[in-house]
Amino acid sequence: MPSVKEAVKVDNKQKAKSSGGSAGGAGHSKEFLVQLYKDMILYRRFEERVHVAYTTRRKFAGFCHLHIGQEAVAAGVQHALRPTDYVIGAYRSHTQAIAKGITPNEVMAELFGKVGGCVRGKGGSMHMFSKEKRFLGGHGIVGGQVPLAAGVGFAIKYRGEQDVCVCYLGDAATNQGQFFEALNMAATWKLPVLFIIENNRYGMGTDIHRTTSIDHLWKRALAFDMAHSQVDGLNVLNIVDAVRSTCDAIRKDNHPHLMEIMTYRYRGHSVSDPGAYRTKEEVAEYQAKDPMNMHGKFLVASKLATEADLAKWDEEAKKIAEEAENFADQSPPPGEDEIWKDVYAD
Amino acid sequence: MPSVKEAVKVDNKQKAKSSGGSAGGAGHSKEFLVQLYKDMILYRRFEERVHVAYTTRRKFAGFCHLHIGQEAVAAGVQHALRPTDYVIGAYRSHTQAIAKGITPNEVMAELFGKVGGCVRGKGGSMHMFSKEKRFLGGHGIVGGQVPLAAGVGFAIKYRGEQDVCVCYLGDAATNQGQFFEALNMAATWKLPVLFIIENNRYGMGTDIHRTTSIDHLWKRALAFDMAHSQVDGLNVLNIVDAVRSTCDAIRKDNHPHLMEIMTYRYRGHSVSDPGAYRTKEEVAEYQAKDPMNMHGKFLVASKLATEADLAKWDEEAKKIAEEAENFADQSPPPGEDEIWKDVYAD
Amino acid sequence: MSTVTMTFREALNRAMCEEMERDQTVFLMGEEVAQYDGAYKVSKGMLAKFGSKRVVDSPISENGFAGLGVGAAMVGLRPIIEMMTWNFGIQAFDQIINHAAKMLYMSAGQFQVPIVFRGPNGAAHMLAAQHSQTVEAFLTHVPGLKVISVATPADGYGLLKSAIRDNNPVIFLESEMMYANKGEVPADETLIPIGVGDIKRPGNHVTVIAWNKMLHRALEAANALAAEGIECEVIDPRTLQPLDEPMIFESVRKTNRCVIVDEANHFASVSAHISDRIHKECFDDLDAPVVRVSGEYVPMPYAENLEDRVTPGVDRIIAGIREVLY
Amino acid sequence: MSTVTMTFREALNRAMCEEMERDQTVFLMGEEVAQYDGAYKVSKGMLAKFGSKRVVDSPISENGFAGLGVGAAMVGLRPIIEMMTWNFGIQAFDQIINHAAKMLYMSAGQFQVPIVFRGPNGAAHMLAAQHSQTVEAFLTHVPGLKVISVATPADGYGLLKSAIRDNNPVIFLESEMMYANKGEVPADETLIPIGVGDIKRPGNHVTVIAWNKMLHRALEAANALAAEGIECEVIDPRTLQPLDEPMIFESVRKTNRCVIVDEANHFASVSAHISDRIHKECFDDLDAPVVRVSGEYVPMPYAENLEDRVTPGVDRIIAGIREVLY
Ligand SMILES: Cc1ncc(C[n+]2csc(CCOP(=O)(O)OP(=O)(O)O)c2C)c(N)n1
Ligand SMILES: Cc1ncc(C[n+]2csc(CCOP(=O)(O)OP(=O)(O)O)c2C)c(N)n1
Ligand SMILES: [Mg+2]
Ligand SMILES: [Mg+2]
Repeated sequence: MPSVKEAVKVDNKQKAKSSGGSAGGAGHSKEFLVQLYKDMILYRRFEERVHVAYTTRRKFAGFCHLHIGQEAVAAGVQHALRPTDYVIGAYRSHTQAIAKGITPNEVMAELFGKVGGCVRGKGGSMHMFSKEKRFLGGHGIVGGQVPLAAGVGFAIKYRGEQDVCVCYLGDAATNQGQFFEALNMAATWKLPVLFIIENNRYGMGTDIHRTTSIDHLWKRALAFDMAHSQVDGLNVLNIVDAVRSTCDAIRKDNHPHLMEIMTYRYRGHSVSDPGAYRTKEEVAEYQAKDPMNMHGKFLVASKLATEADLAKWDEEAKKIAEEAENFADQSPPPGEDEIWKDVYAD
Repeated sequence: MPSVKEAVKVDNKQKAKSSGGSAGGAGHSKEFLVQLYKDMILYRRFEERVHVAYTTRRKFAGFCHLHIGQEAVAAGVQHALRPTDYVIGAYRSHTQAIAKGITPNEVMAELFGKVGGCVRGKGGSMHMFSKEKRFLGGHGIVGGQVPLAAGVGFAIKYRGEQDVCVCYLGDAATNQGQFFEALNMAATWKLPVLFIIENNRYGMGTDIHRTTSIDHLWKRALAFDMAHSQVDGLNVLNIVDAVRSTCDAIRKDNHPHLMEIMTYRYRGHSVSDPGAYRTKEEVAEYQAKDPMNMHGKFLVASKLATEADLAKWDEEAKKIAEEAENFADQSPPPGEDEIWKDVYAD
Repeated sequence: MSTVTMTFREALNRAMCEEMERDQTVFLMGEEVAQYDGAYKVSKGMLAKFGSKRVVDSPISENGFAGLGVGAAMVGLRPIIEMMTWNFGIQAFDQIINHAAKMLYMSAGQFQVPIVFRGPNGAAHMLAAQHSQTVEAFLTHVPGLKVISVATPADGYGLLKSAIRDNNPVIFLESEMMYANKGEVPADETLIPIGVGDIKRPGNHVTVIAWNKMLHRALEAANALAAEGIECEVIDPRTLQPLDEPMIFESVRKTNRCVIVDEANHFASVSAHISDRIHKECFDDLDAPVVRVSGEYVPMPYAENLEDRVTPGVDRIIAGIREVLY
Repeated sequence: MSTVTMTFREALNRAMCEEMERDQTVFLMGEEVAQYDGAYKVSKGMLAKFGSKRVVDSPISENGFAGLGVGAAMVGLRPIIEMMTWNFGIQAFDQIINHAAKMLYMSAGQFQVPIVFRGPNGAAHMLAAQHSQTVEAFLTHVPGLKVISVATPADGYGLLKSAIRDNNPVIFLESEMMYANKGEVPADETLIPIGVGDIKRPGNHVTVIAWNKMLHRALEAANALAAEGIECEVIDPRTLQPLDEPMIFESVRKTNRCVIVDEANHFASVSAHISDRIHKECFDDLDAPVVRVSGEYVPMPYAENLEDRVTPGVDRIIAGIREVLY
């Protein structure tokens, strides 16, 4: 079982091992372990479909940031949360939205700028929301969602509720002033927020180590004596276990936590990025230890699934993605009256 | 001799001892040790005169932030620098300006909004500048001067010069986003900047421990693996020695440093602050170990000065402050044409 | 309607206290608002009354706590965020402009952001360039925000209450120079609707539009001119966004002449906008082009004599009025 | 004068390269400007040419690196700071507004801040509310800043060079949608002075003022109307601050009618200011009130059909022109 390193216990040398493979699985039901795989493959196939819809079929334009390679984070984190927990993210959030319960149909229709989208075509790729599901966006300003998450944590505590607010951010967002300001407030006021850095090693084309002086991003927490940890994100069960025990601690002790999940994206920063800043070998190296594939192998090795099961689930995922595209295709564009709606609330 | 704790060597338990008194003095000439005292008493008397000019004689208005109690920082730091080093500060900077070579006359006239002021009455208490003396202000936005200092460090390095930029900031400024952004850039690009937190324990009426989660502000440096130290600011020689050795290290190894100097202000945040957020006893406790008085006692005890010398220097300081007020009184207000000057450079 | 005399700061304090008593989701956050009773004592006594959960001293992290407020508002609280002065509010423009103002729209109506950002705006006295700015030109330009700027204790009271109850982000602009001003405020609870201007002085010869502390200078100018038989109609829009255009146009159609007094500099300012709207909608009614009396286009100098000349003074307002009365 | 055909991004790149060759104190900093050749490839090849000391990839710390630039400029360097887009420049407003713009004044002329903040401004295509904003209304309202907004490769080239040589903070507004546009640019080194507008199309019936990508829509509208015998004089101010008022007034005094096209929403915008100035200075020359064709007063929606309707389209510009030609 992976252990969550807490503030004081953290150790410089104790780096996340990017071994790949699913660590253990102890304590998880077969159903649960299978569901994790199904989720990951759905996210993968969904994003692949999005990619083709954007590039080949030109169904929409603008920025389109895919989560391919990082699905284990969306799947693993979500399964560790309660339905009433809040999730807020940045602009690479299609899969986070689906994980939180927005349907693939609604996400795809949103991408296509259609009225069937989760925000009726007004937000697009970077701005998915669902009040009902407690998915608070989808934000386009790097770091901008971090103070918002502190505010959600503030409200949870204000009302004496037991929820946690999970805030996703990228590695490069840890260079933003408001990230620090938010962490300071969360630590000072002991707000129930789990800040998750999805460290995919790059902010656009820039290796994170070229824009900061530290080796590990959890060190940001040291400036606030904040609990923190580093998690191997190539192992989906690591993520589930780490997030679960961390959220338990947050609920129990009422304090925030900064978690650095080591992950990797296979595609460009956005669909239009050729990715010249890294080698094909580097990408291939990570793909060789793909968390979804590793988890599939683990299921087969543990006799929890057969190769045929995996193939079937893959087909099911493709089907859902296809249906989402059909739904999005058939959904009409928003009416012109939408332009002047929602500028002000009554 | 006080030792400068470097990044890795820093130790939680090794707190600054607020023992008061001048540590050692070894390696310093009599002339130098006396000059330190003369500087401190000048800053004290100057600020006292400013206070009376503001309150009793109503010579000017606006914000007026006095440095009384913290003079050892301005004096100690300045004596550790080379003339070509740059200094930039916030709005509590009358003494810093004088330390860097702007005359008391010019500072007082600036306070009075007169044309004889260092910026001809256009800047006032918060905005003293001297290009010639490399005093880069005098800034009113909390934290705003910190990125500017990084820029000065960038320029020094760009030109391959050997100067250091000293950036003063208050304890509460360490909660500002741009402080973190600037530290990150300085650490990443190894800029020759000495960031000095004058930790006087309060941001206006707020105890710094109510707005951050850490016990020591040097911990901010941990987020960037930046060299850092804590210095007992009640001992002026501590400050001189720490800044000198730190600047040596900065020049030699080309890296920034975050120094927390523990100090205390005796007067209100600004002249209009009644100071109800702290007890009279607390203020008295600090005044009992006043760095200037302690240094005076040290001089007398070391037979470097007599009580009569101290009294004489006190009189001299009062005289300079009085003359500054006379100068300011006699200086005319700026002409109306100044309004439209300096909006744009040619 | 019976009234009580109170200072501006008391009126604002009363508005916040009443709303916080009425609605548990309302809280106040800002630098020095709690233990210090507010840098300008607007929140005096509120910590004692409501406790530290609801009256919260923030770190000096304007963008951070503005954003915290927006996040809290998204999930059901109603924050009042005090900017010690609006000069520091500029630090929070990302959260105000990119987040607060756009959330409802981006979420297609799902996430309302009922939040008030309030604090003093404009020059006070000898605070120089970084501490003497007005922000209404910036923030009225941002769809999704409402902008209120008040000149009297009564308006401050009634409009702050409406702002707190409004389901949108509201920018509420006060002034250090007016906090000690006294005025009559309704004794009973009273709300003033957002978006409704107020004729502070009726007149037939020229319409003078002014808000916040400029209103008082405009009234002074109007009084001075009344001695010569010139009757100014002085309109206080009170809300700049949305603007009470019908009231303004009706007055201009009556007087055929208009002067706008704006503490801000003239470039791309609120007065520029009002002027354009009047020229457009009342073109044939105007006997003279609208004249704007604005702050000089310079950073604010420190020296008193210079500062006095930069903001629109009564003399310049009188000159402006005379200019349209040719 | 012989010319070469180049894209907008090439023209801007050339301007920067020439100035960096000419003056060792000029450097470029911004997100992705070096190894990635710029998010929009404006700085393509510059890292290879000038090295990592002078072409610097920054962290995503807009306020921080804007401020770093200001500090470097205070002590003798001439930074070019790229904002990946101006939406993110809002993060840097504190450093731009409170520091860059005011430093010369606060220091009574001692510290010049020769710095260029440049990047694309305004809506691109389907980027929604947080990525489609214009900033000229905000930044022209700040004394101490110069604001340039360019529409053609030649103007981009000549004005960026002047901006880099200027001793003041200059805001330089480009557009993602125009980077691939081609145009004729002088083969020899050429500077265009700041503050001088350009008549992009002469005409006698109506003055149309437009800048940045709106210029091209205005020209399209003018061409369409020319078929009906309506001759528009299309003015590109190029510099918004300082504004070439003499050119504008002269044209309006000739045509007696004016339309201003502004991508920004109408409230307290640059077009509001220009409209006011024209009404004031050309009141008796105007046969109709100035009409403004502005972006809708809404956050930008994502869907293409909605976005197209929000920014001023050729159809709306034509309607605006017809409106003043009654
Ligand atoms: C304040 C701000 N600056 C710049 C950008 C442009 N931008 C969008 S994403 C991005 C890189 C962010 O990288 P990271 O935080 O690591 O997240 P990732 O894309 O890797 O998920 C940049 C620079 C932005 N959206 N917001
Ligand atoms: C961005 C910003 N926010 C708020 C203020 C108002 N303000 C001025 S000084 C101050 C307290 C700063 O305390 P600290 O940094 O500890 O410095 P000290 O006054 O103790 O020297 C505050 C809140 C400001 N000037 N700038
Ligand atoms: Mg990343
Ligand atoms: Mg302090």
